[in-house]
Amino acid sequence: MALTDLITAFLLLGSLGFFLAGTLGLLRFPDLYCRLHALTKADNLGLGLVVLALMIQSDSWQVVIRLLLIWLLVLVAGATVAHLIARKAQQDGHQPWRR
Amino acid sequence: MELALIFDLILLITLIALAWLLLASSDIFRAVVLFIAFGLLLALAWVRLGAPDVALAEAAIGAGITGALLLVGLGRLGSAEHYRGTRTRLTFLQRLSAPVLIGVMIPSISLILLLELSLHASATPGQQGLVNVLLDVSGTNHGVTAVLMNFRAWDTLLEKGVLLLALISIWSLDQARPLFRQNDISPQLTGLARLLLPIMIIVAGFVLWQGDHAPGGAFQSGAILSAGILLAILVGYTLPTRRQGLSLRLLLAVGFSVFLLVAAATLLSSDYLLKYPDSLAGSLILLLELVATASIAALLAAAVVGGHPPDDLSKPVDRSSAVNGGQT
Amino acid sequence: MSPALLYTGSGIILFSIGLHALLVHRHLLRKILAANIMGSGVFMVFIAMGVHGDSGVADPVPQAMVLTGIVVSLCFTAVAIVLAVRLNKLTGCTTLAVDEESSID
Amino acid sequence: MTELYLGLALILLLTIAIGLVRILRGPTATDRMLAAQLFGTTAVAILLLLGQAAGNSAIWDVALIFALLTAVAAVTFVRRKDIDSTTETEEHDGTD
Amino acid sequence: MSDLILPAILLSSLLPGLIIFTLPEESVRLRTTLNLGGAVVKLLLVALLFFHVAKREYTELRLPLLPDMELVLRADALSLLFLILSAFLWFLTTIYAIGYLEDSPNRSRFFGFFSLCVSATTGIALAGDMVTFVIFYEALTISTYPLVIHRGTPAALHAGRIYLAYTLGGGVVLFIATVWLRAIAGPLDFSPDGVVASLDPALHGSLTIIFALLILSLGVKAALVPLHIWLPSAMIAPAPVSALLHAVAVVKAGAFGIIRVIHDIFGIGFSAELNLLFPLALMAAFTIIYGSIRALSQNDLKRRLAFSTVSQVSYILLGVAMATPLATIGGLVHLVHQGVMKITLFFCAGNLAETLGIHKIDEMDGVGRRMPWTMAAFTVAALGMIGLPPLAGFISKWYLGLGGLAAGQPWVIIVLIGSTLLNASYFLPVLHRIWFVPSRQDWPSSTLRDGRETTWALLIPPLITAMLVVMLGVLAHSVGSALYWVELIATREYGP
Amino acid sequence: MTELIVQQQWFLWMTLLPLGAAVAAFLAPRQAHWIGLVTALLLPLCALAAIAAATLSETQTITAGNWPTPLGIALRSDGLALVMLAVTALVGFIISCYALGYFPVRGHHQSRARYFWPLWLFLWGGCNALFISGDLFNLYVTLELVTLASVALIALEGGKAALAAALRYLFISLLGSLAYLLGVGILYGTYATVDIILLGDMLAATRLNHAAMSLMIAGLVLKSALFPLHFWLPQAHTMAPAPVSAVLSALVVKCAYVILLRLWFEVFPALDTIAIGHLLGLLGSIAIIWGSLMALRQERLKLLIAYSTVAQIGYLFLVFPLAHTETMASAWIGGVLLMMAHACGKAAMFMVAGTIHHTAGSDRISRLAGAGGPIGVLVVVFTLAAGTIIGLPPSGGFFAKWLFINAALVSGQWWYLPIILSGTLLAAAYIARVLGWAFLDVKRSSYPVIPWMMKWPPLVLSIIALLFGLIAYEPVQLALSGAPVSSPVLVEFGP
Repeated sequence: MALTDLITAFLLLGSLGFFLAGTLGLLRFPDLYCRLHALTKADNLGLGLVVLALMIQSDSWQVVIRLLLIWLLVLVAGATVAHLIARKAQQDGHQPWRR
Repeated sequence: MELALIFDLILLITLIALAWLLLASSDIFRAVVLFIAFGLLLALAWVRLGAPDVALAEAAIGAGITGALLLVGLGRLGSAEHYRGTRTRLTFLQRLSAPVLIGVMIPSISLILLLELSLHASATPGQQGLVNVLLDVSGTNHGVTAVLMNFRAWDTLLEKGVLLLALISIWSLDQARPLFRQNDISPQLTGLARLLLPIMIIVAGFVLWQGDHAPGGAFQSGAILSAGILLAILVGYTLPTRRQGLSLRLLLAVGFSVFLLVAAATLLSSDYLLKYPDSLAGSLILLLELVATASIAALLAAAVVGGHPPDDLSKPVDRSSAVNGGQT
Repeated sequence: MSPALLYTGSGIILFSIGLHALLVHRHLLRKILAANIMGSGVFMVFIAMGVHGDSGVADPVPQAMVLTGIVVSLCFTAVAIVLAVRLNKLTGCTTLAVDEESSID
Repeated sequence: MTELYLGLALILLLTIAIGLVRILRGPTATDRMLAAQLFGTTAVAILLLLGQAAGNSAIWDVALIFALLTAVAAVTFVRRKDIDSTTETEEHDGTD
Repeated sequence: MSDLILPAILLSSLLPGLIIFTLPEESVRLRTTLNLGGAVVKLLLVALLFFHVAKREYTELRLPLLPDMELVLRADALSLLFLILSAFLWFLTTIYAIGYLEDSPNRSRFFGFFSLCVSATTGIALAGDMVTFVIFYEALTISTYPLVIHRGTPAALHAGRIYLAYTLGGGVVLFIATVWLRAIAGPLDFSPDGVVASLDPALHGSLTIIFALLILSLGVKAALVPLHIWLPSAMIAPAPVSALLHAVAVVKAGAFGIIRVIHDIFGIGFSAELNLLFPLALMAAFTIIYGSIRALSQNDLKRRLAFSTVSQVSYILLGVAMATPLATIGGLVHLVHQGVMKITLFFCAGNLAETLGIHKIDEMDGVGRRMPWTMAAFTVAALGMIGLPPLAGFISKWYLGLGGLAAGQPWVIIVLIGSTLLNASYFLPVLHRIWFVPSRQDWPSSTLRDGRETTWALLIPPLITAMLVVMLGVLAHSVGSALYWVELIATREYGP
Repeated sequence: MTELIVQQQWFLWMTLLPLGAAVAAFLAPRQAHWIGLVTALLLPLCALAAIAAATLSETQTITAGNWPTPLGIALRSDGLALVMLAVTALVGFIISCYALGYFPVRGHHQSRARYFWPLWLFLWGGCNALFISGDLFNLYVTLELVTLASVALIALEGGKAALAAALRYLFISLLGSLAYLLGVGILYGTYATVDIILLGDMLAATRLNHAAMSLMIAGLVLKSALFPLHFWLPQAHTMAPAPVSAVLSALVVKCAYVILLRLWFEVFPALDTIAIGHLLGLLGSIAIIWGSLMALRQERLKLLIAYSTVAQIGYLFLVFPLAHTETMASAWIGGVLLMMAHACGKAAMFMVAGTIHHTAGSDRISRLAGAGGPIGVLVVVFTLAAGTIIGLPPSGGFFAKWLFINAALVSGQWWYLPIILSGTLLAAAYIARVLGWAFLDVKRSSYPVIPWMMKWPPLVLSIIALLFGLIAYEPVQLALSGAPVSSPVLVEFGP
């Protein structure tokens, strides 16, 4: 196995961790805001690692740009949507969870 | 390929479970969200089946248009989770539910068993070969596009007709109403739109261009564009609303019209419907795809808006409130 | 058990789940969803039965047909939703249980 | 490597399947929408992996479109009119 | 000779009818012109056709309907007999109806259907094969129904339902029988020898059933007992309609159909060979007696006449069923004679109802003095019905009797005598009332300027037909009479 | 001249023309009615030209783009397609004229008018495209085009009942077409073609093919509203505006049926269809009786007519059990003839009902009581048109029934006789009921003036309907050209 492959595998495993954490957060966190938090962070980082892993594998700049574009899009959209959702939740009168 | 098979298996089980759950769900909003998820997974299924064209379309529709359509519809239906006055007694059909289920499932299962038996017996080569042979003269380099825009262009023409017809139907039913609350558009949202819109346009162009030699094409591209238009409407961009009469209708109809004109021209010149001259095939297909993209984008967005634009012919109802929704 | 068969079978199951729901449920939006799922099932059968061998490349003809079919079913969905909204505006119901007798005279 | 990609895709798919519980449970519409949003991201990842495994860049286009468009549904959700906020807090549990 | 004369005869009443439908109620003159014009044109065309057929120049028109089926219009001697009768009596009835319905509503509708009805009758007369016959036969059913319910009273609607149920039921059976026969025997062109005689003997069973079905279904319109119920109840219709139903169109269509089936589809010889005719003769005889007996007890004039029709029409069938030349002559000539006599009676009954409001027989006391001309015509026709020499009815009965003897069925004579006695006993009391019982009522005096008993339009037609009753009897043996013509037919049918 | 006629593919123009006109009517709503009328005038001419061209040349099948058939879409101008094109052109023309009167260009209903024309032209183009299609998938697309236009047209009235009917119709047809499409998918998966002729040659009697056939037939049966799947039809056909009711009953129902005919006789002849045939025959028989009985019970004229459509659809389905080897031609032609006759008759009836509704203010049958004057004439027109429904000579319905009975007798299925006959009697009964009310002697006040466009077109059509049998020879001969049946129509059977 080449070094790139090793790095890729490593990155992918890392991303898996983030995704699992995100899902766990989605399921286990007590309220909307927490879930939102867990989710966006975990997800976008997870995806970022996947993108990174694939970028290493790629052999052309085009592919790299494409991958980056996808990641950036998800990042921006995800962040904004998370923000909007949170705001909407607030408007709708959801109280943040307190212990 | 064991892993792939397990992937398929889990994907399909999830899909089926999702379908069942969403249809059985008592909360209609939940059903809609589940349906959006269903669309996501379905796109994965298309990918797995080696049909990226379909996956692209499913992604564009499922993630964008259908979701918007259903959410807007749900919003307009009001707090639609309640069956008014019908909760008290089961209807005839509901009582029939179990027998119906059995009646549906048994034939289906036997059909699957039949497939099991026969698929092994007869494996036809499909038309892959024929399409590949004829690809050179089709004016495009991608099989699906060749089938859509040339070999079976008649279907596509009629399909464009269905699209336009759907819009006319929608317009005949209702007047457009605003899609959203008039108030507060957050700067983040506007920023998002500012960022996404140009990308959407570029991606749409890219998908359209790519359709010539790889998965992509007019419909997918148009769907992306329409999502862009929707986004623009949602963040409160008021596109020219006053003068939308003829120009809007022209935009909506241009895809189908040009297709019809090409059909008529080919019929006049060659006696065969939609037989493009060899030298012109490529450019004709490009032309058709371009206008189709424009129309599809407008049509899908208008379909989500739902309703005809306010105009002088119809009764002067809530013109003011229709401004932001009555356009595309 | 080949993947093609797996998908074909799932397509048929999706079709029948949708069919069942379309018949049994009364909420209009749910009926619309059911019809969409039925359609997805049909399209899946189309594509999956067009996969021959393990080349992973599907026959372009059914793909094109399915694209056409998707557009058509999208059109129906859009019209159905607008119809449902209109009906809801007039009756306040989200079902088809409009009294048959209360027809216009 | 292909196995790795596929394996990861498989696990991501499983996380989606498990994450469905959140859509089912809710409790609010916002929660559900949020979960759907997450699925979008996960699906993008899966698509990227599948595309890499199959060596088919067309699949990445699907991912690209997902990335672009999942936001639209969410924005529609946030911006749409008429939704009764009371219904969102209502708990409809279980399937019937 | 042009082939177009046959469709022209049909269209001469069909086109005016269709146009009349669309006319507004007020355009009386145009409607009358169309009505009379059509009737006159038809008479002229029929006369033209008559001379051709008399010279044995048959004309035929074939119009393909389906790949293996044709509409055949043909004029032979028998069709001309019926054609002349219907064309002539239509002419008179039209005049009468114009007078009768002077001020009533919905005249456009009435005359429209009236014309359709006559067109259908003409079609029946001209039908050259069984398919064509069935087509016009059913068309007749439907075009007479609106006439029966024309008055729109609940009673009329009720009668209409009965009428429709019977005739359409019969029509449906006729339809099946014809399709069946067509499937077995192929094209069913009317020919003097019949078309089914040459078929495989194994089919004789089916043929017997088909024959029975045909006779039964046609017997509905011909009012064979027990299929006659509709006829008396249909008396609710306006008098011109009754006249037309009874004398020309409906009952005659049934009788004419039976003649066609026996003579031109099965062939007389073959029918006799299958022993199909004797039951028919028995049925006819029974109907003759039964109708007369029922007529005795009717107080409503039109109902009495209706039962008389039930009885009289079966004379025709009796004659045909006897299957001898003389009996056939008797039957066929009665087709004409009964028509002329019965239409006279109905015209007169209509005059009584329209002018004096008389519907019942016991209101007729002394009415002869108030309406002498009408009642004279009535008397002539009634006596003709009884069979008083030398009136038309006598001729029919005479030949029937002779035919019965020739067929070796002397019981027919008894039937005839019995029927004659019954005829006499239900007509003579009426005549007695008319002329010899003093009037008990104050009739409304004539509103007409010259003190006529009623309008010309109502008076002329019965007078003409009454005259005909006399002439058909007295001049029976002269060239051009009905008897002469019928003898011609019989000779052609049975050979010289 | 002859060359001009032969060289043009008129039957293809007949699909492009209305579709183009639909777009034009959409683009120029103020001129929509003129566009509609001109198209309606041109289409019958095109139909004549198409027929002339077909009789002059042999080629009946071309493919779109001239691509070879497994790939290209076969478009056919065979007999069935041509007669359906022609009947649609005729009925469509009359309905268009009527619609001009029904949807006034000015007044408060004008927005309905402006959407009626594009929708109706779309529907017309869809029907035409459907009739000429020789490709199972293309048939699906055309069918959906027709369905969607129908849905919108039903909803055009805008009331809640109309909307509910439209929505129900939409779901039903969606269900039907998806079932059909699933069958198509299975066939394509097995044979890699959706061309009718190729499939007809290749199809073997496997169980999978039977399953596909059942699915397709079930879907189409649903769309053509055979008992007990007819429940959506009366409401849908009644709630629509009168010209739309006419279109739906006369043409739209026939679309699915035409596909069924093509499937049964051209795609599946190799399959074992006896049991399904008997099932369809049984359902058809029940439909005849049930539909007629329901029609007899209706209080409203349009509902009565709609239920009569249910019954007439029942007759159409008798074709399948009756089409044995020797009676195939008889049954097939009977079906085609009945389709044509019913199209004319039913369209006229619905138009008259619409005019009566307009004039009397209601289509309750009891409102017809004593209907003299203008309504009296309308009732007469109604009766003339109904002649073909009852099966009175010389209407087309009469000869269709003749052929059915002939087929039943020859194939030894005598039990269809009482069905056909009682259907006839019941039809007469419900028509007579209408007539009875109209003849009822009650004095009525005066009625508003009837626009002449609402009076004359139905009259013309009803006369055509009544006399259709007399002119049926040419259409039937035409239908036989290239038909899947060829034996003599009226076979004679021995002992």
